[in-house]
Amino acid sequence: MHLSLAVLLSALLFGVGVYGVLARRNAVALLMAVELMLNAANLDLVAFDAWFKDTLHGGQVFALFVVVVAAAEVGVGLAIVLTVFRLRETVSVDTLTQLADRDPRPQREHDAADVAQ
Amino acid sequence: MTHWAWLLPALPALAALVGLFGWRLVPGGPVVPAVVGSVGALVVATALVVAVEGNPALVHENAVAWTPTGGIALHIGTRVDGLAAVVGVMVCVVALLVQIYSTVYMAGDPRYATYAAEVSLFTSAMLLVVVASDLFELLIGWELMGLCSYLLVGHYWQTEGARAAAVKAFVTTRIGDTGFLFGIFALGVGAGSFDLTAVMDRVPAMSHPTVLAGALLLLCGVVGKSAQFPLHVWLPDAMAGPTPISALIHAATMVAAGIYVVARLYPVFLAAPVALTVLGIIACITMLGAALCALAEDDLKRVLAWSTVSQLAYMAGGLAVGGWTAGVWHLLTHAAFKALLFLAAGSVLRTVGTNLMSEMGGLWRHMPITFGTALVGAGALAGLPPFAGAFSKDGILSAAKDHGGALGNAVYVVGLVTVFVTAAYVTRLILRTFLGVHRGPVGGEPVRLHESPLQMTGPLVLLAAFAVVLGAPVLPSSYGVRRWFGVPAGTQPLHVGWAGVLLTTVIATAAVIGVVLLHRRRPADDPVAVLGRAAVPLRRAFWVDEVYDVALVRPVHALARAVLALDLRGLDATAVGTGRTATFAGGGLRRLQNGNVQAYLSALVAGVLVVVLAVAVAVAR
Amino acid sequence: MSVALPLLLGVPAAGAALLAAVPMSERRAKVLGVLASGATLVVVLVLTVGFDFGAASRLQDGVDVRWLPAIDVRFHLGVDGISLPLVILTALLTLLCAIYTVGSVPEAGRVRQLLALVLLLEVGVLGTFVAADLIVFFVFFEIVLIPMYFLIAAWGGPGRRPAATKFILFTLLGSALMLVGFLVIYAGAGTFDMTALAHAHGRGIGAAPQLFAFVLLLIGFGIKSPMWPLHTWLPDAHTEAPTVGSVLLAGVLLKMGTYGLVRIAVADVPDGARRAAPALGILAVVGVVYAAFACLALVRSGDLKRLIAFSSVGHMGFVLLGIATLTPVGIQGALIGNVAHGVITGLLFFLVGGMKDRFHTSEIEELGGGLLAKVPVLGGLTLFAAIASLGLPGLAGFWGEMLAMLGAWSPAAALSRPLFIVLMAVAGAGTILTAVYFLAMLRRVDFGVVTARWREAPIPDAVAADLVAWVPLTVLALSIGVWPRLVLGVSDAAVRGLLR
Amino acid sequence: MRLIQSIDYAAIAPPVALGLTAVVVLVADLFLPPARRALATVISLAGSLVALGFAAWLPTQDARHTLCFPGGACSYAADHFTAFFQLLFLGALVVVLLLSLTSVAEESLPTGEFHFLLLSSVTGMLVLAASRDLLSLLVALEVVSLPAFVLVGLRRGDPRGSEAALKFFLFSVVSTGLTVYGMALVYGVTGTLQVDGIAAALAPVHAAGGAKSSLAAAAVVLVVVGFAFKVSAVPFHFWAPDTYQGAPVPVAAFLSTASKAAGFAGMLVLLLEAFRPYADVWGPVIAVLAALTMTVGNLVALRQWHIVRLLAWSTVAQAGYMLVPLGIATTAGGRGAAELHTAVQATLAYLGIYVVMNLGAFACVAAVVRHSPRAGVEDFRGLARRSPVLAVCFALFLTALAGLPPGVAGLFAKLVILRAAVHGHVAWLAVIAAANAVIGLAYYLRVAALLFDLSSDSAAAPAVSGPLVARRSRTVWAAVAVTALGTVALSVDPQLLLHAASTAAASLRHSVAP
Repeated sequence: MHLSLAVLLSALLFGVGVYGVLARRNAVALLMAVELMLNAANLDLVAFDAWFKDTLHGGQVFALFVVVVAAAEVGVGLAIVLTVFRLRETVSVDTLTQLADRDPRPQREHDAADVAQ
Repeated sequence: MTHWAWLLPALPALAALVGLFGWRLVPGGPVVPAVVGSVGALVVATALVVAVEGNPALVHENAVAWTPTGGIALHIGTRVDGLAAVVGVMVCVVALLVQIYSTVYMAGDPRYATYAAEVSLFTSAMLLVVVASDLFELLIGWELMGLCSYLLVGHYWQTEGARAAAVKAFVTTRIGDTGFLFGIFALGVGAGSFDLTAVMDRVPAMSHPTVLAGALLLLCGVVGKSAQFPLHVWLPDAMAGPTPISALIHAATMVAAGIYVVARLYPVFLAAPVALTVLGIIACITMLGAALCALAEDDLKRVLAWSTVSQLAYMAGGLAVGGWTAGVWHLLTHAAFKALLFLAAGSVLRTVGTNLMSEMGGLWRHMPITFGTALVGAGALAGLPPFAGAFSKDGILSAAKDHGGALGNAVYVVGLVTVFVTAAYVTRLILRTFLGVHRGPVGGEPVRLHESPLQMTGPLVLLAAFAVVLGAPVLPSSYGVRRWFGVPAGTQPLHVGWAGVLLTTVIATAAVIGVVLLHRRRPADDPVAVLGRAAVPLRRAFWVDEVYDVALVRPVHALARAVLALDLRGLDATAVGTGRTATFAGGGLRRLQNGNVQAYLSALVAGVLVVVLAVAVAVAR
Repeated sequence: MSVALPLLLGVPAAGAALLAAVPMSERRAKVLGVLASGATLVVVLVLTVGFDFGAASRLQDGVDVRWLPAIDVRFHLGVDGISLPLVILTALLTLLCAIYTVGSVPEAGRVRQLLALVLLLEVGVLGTFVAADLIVFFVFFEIVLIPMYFLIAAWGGPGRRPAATKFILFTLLGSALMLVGFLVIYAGAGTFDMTALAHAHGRGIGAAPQLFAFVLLLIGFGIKSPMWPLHTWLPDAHTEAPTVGSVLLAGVLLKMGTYGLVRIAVADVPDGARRAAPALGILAVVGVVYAAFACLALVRSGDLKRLIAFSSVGHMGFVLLGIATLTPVGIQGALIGNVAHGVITGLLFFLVGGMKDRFHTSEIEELGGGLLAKVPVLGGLTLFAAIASLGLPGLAGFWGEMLAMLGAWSPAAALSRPLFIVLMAVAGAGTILTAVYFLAMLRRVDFGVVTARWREAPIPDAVAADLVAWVPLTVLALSIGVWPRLVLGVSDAAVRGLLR
Repeated sequence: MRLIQSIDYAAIAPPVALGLTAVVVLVADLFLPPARRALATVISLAGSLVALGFAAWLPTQDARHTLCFPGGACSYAADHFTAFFQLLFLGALVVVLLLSLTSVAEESLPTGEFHFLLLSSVTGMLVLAASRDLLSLLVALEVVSLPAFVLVGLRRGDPRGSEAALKFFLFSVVSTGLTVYGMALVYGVTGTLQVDGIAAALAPVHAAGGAKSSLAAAAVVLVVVGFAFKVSAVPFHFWAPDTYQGAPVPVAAFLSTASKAAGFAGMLVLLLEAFRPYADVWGPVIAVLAALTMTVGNLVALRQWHIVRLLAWSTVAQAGYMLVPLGIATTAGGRGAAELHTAVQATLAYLGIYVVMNLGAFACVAAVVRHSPRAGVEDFRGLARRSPVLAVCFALFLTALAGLPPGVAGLFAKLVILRAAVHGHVAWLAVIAAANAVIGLAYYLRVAALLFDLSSDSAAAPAVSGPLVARRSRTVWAAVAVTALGTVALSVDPQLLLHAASTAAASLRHSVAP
């Protein structure tokens, strides 16, 4: 298999991942899209490693680490998504806009919100 | 003695200081420093005349280093020669008489102390101009006079007229003074020194454009100070000040300073004939124009003011045609008779309580001394022998005739015409003021007419004496000139011919007789009424004020409003607007922070994409 | 190493710290304020007495210690003939402000904090004048901002907030750009040391960087000076500032700009200065005329403080014109113009402050006329100050204007003489307009009849503290006017050294 | 080929010490009664100080390198550069620990977890600064980030906290994805993961130009994204304001200082060691980013009413200033070493000063407001009346951030970056930075002026004055005091820091010297 094939495939995969990140509303789907991006990189790494016949196998090792990192990220990510779901009962990211730049609410409303908590 | 010449301006200055701040400590009040200062200055001036007597062309200069400027260093000191000494005496005499006169005239004025101190300062400033050895030193005196005239003209600052006149006087002369300052630049930089002697010595070495520029620019100041056309407008208005001040301004200080400076720096002007021609033209216009204005004026003091303008033009004309001696001589005689006339006018005004001649008349009976002395002054002004003015004026006309050429002939002819007009308005003045019946203010209460006290009549008599004595033709023409004036080289020798005097006398007498005849025909009417509608431009002073108002004052104020508007709505608004724009931009950028994480991510990816593409393209290229 | 300069900065700093940190009665605070500023003036006088006037072009009483070798900055201070007059002026005006405060406290009260800020301001200004390293200069230049901001923002008039903000933002913009200019100089010359830079006279800096640096410095110092059209912060700041704020602003703060222009811009990047001088000259003269017109409009219906603020723009225009000529004469004019403006405009602001204290307004319309009749001393001093301010020969204001124009009559060889003669003529027209508006102001405020509103009101004339604060300035305006050697003699050698 | 590496434990002592402390705290927390929770802080502080001791001791030695590959390249370098950052991280950690004691108690954050996560993240930072290959950098970056996500969302039952965490997380992982992809491409172009090796391999690529060079340039940009995200450079900054606002104040303080510094550490290693041959490419990119970052940060900060958000935008702007020196114009081929050295020195010096003053500002906020989500700027009106010392300190920090006396430290910070920019021939950037200083001052001063607004209309104290006064924690005060003293010290004599920055920059340069 020629290197360029692998690289093209990886680029495609990465593009799909990016699209997924931008297009999907579900937080979990977003996580999956990110996984696609990382795996695109992995594909590249492994392909390059093979191409270079790297004696240190830097690419392969790197790919392994990326897998670990991805796992850790997903772990933390899912935990956060879970928290969000518990508090908001939704995992749709476009509804999460409580924190945004908007004009200050009147002080009284602040207090009301505070008391309500 | 000339080492002590600095005392000449210093003594009145000290008197001014004491009079302003310390008069409460002086037994006798503010009068004492005022009079003592003037007397002291007169003593010094007399001593100076004695010191330079016999060899008046020799310059006694005493200067000390004043200040470095980064370029040409300045010196301060005195420069005394015959001219300075004689003019110094003239100034001191008039100033002293004015101070004495004022003790009565201004008695009861709540601000007398300030007034007297300002008169002292005025005297001091003029004396500084007289003896200054450095152009900037001269300028200080020059401008200080502007200030004093401002303060004194505006002495009655409760009245709108006085306030306006004061500002007008200062600003108008200041316009000329700016040119004067630049003239000093031109000459001083050209000569490499601001010392008067050095400047005059180095005139031959300077390039002609420099000398011409210097002379013309200096003329601006002269025209302003000596109230020549087109900067004459302030002088008639300056009558809003107390009358003794008018005497001071018109005779000894301020207006005299302009003529004096031309005489003092005469070598500069001689080296720039164009400047002298300009001066001559200005003199011709002013001479006749002002005399015509005087003819139609009803206000006694304004008549005198116009006459001053006209007489100063005679001096300027004399200097323009090389009649240095005649010009200076006329300066002296004029100082005597004009001070006399103003003080006499003051005496009259104080009694009748009005300035308008139409409300006077028949005063000779009640004020014999005033009338008598005024008659002397009037004779001198009209150019009738044996009074001084006749001879000095003839000196100027003779010089013009001798000078010849277009300029000389113009000055001569206009001078002769003006003699006629002068005699006419002088006659009208005497007739309307002193003769006939007393008309009194229209609808006003009758006033008790009486002669003024000795402090006022004394100076009148003394000045009348001067107005006669100074005219002795032998005095300057042969003996006196050599003895007391240092005549600059290249000037017309003074030449007073009896033929000339006869001619002017005939012309003047004709005018006198003409006006008297007119008066006889209709004693109640103003003789000028015969001119009918032709008198209107004269009464309005040829609308010069109106022209200035339309051409200068209004545009300046309009521009001022525009500038302020520009500042608020233009520059400041731009600055504030920039701030607002920043805030607004901040508001706009803020909208991007809408809370939607996918929007954020899109921006991130877009950013990366742009940068990556840009970089990749840039590198590939 | 001399202790004079550390003391010079240390005394007011200590006074400020004491006032700021230790709670005390208002009376004590006033006394302490006067003592601290008085002690500073004493230090200055000692410094002056010890100053070698024969070597005024040399930096004296220097302090030169290692500070930040990592970025080539030394703590280098010193005075010479150019800075000494300004140092004296600063110390004097601060003392007078402290004395004035004894008599009249601004409505907002809190004298202790007010005086602390005034003293802190003094530290900054004095430091700026004695700094001999660009970065030290810059630090002191910036120290001034915050105290002045709070002086305006806390003790000012009704529109104080925007005015204070405008002041500080404008000035910071200027000083930030100025810093970039310094760094451009450094990039070329390799040193921040002002003596070395002045000595090098632009050597090592290319033509383009010189011009760039000069333009940056011109903007920086021009905002401070203020130079048209960067002046728009000034009228607002002055109008709103309390009296002492206005006095210090006009009296010493503006000087920092022109001083820097002479000391750094002209001396260190002479080539850039030569190329930018025509532009500077034009802006300066436009400022003169523009300010005069603005004042002329304001005198009809406007605020007296605002009018005087605009007149400052005009006066500083002459100072800038003097600098633009790049001649010793012009720069001498700039320096004496600086001092004279500090004295005279300081006095004017004191007087207007005095009016505001008494009449609670500085609107010309509301003041009416007849000040001279109602409060003769105040009115008389106003008359004097206005006359001095319009540049009457024989008073301090004249020399700056005259020398600036004299410099323009024969500008430096590299400059276009016709242009500068035109500038001179326009500036001359400016002096006429200046006379017009000052006289119009006097006519409306000083002279005339007291309006009905004030005729019966018991308005006190100047009190002792006022006179103690005002009379020295009057005397100084007169002394410098009669004997300009007081300033010019000190700076002469230094200025010649600068332009060598 | 020996794959078993010998490890210089002295070199890695700081991260090891801190990592161990993290574990100890976590374990100890399990056994500590709730009343003794404060002990976690004590342990953490002790561990931090030990690590700090190691980090301070290391630079007195010769530079150490460990985890080396055959051929001499090493993955871990304990040189002055590393030491500079490690001291910075640990110093910041100490202040954050002081700050967090009250927060942890009042906002009922889980003590053990909080400290564990915090220490873990800092451990990652300590490694990050020392990493000299892409793999270590990536892993260290993840160790920095992953605990931070959790820290942000640690406040239980707070929807804002979890929202902040999720945004932070998503932004981070996407950035990481881009970075990893970039790293893969770099590996593809150079065939190595070692920074030295990459530099050596990139030089001929750059010289040759063409498609490969374009690819390399793109890869460089992608790699930098992950770190640009950490430093919140525009347009990678969007997460910052939302996250800071949602997070507990001490965490926001941590993110805005230590975490940002970590981003710079990685960025500097990458740009100056690995991608040095491409300096003429990334220089202009960074310059544009710097200009954008400063301007956008400052402009938006003008329109903020929430104190933490305001500070958040201010940190964005500050990041822009720190990027300025790196935007220098260098010529291709690695010339301009002196300019680069000045640039790195400037960034480091600014970073050092920034960490102190920004921590101080956050400490003041922490001392005043209880709940970060609703801390209005207005709440600070008239603070000088209630607590003059705190007001003065806050004003000091604000003026320092603005770069104005009395906060002279900030002025020096601005000075060094402008100096580097001018020195590096990007005077235009210096002018933009100068203009930005003015915009910055506008909002810093707005807050500072509020503090001293004692006018009568402000006498009506803000609604939240009750809790404001009640909240007087000794540790928070200690944090304020430490940072205030630090700011004053840096104002009077920043030489020590400038010198350290210079040495650190020199050590970085040394390792890439051509």
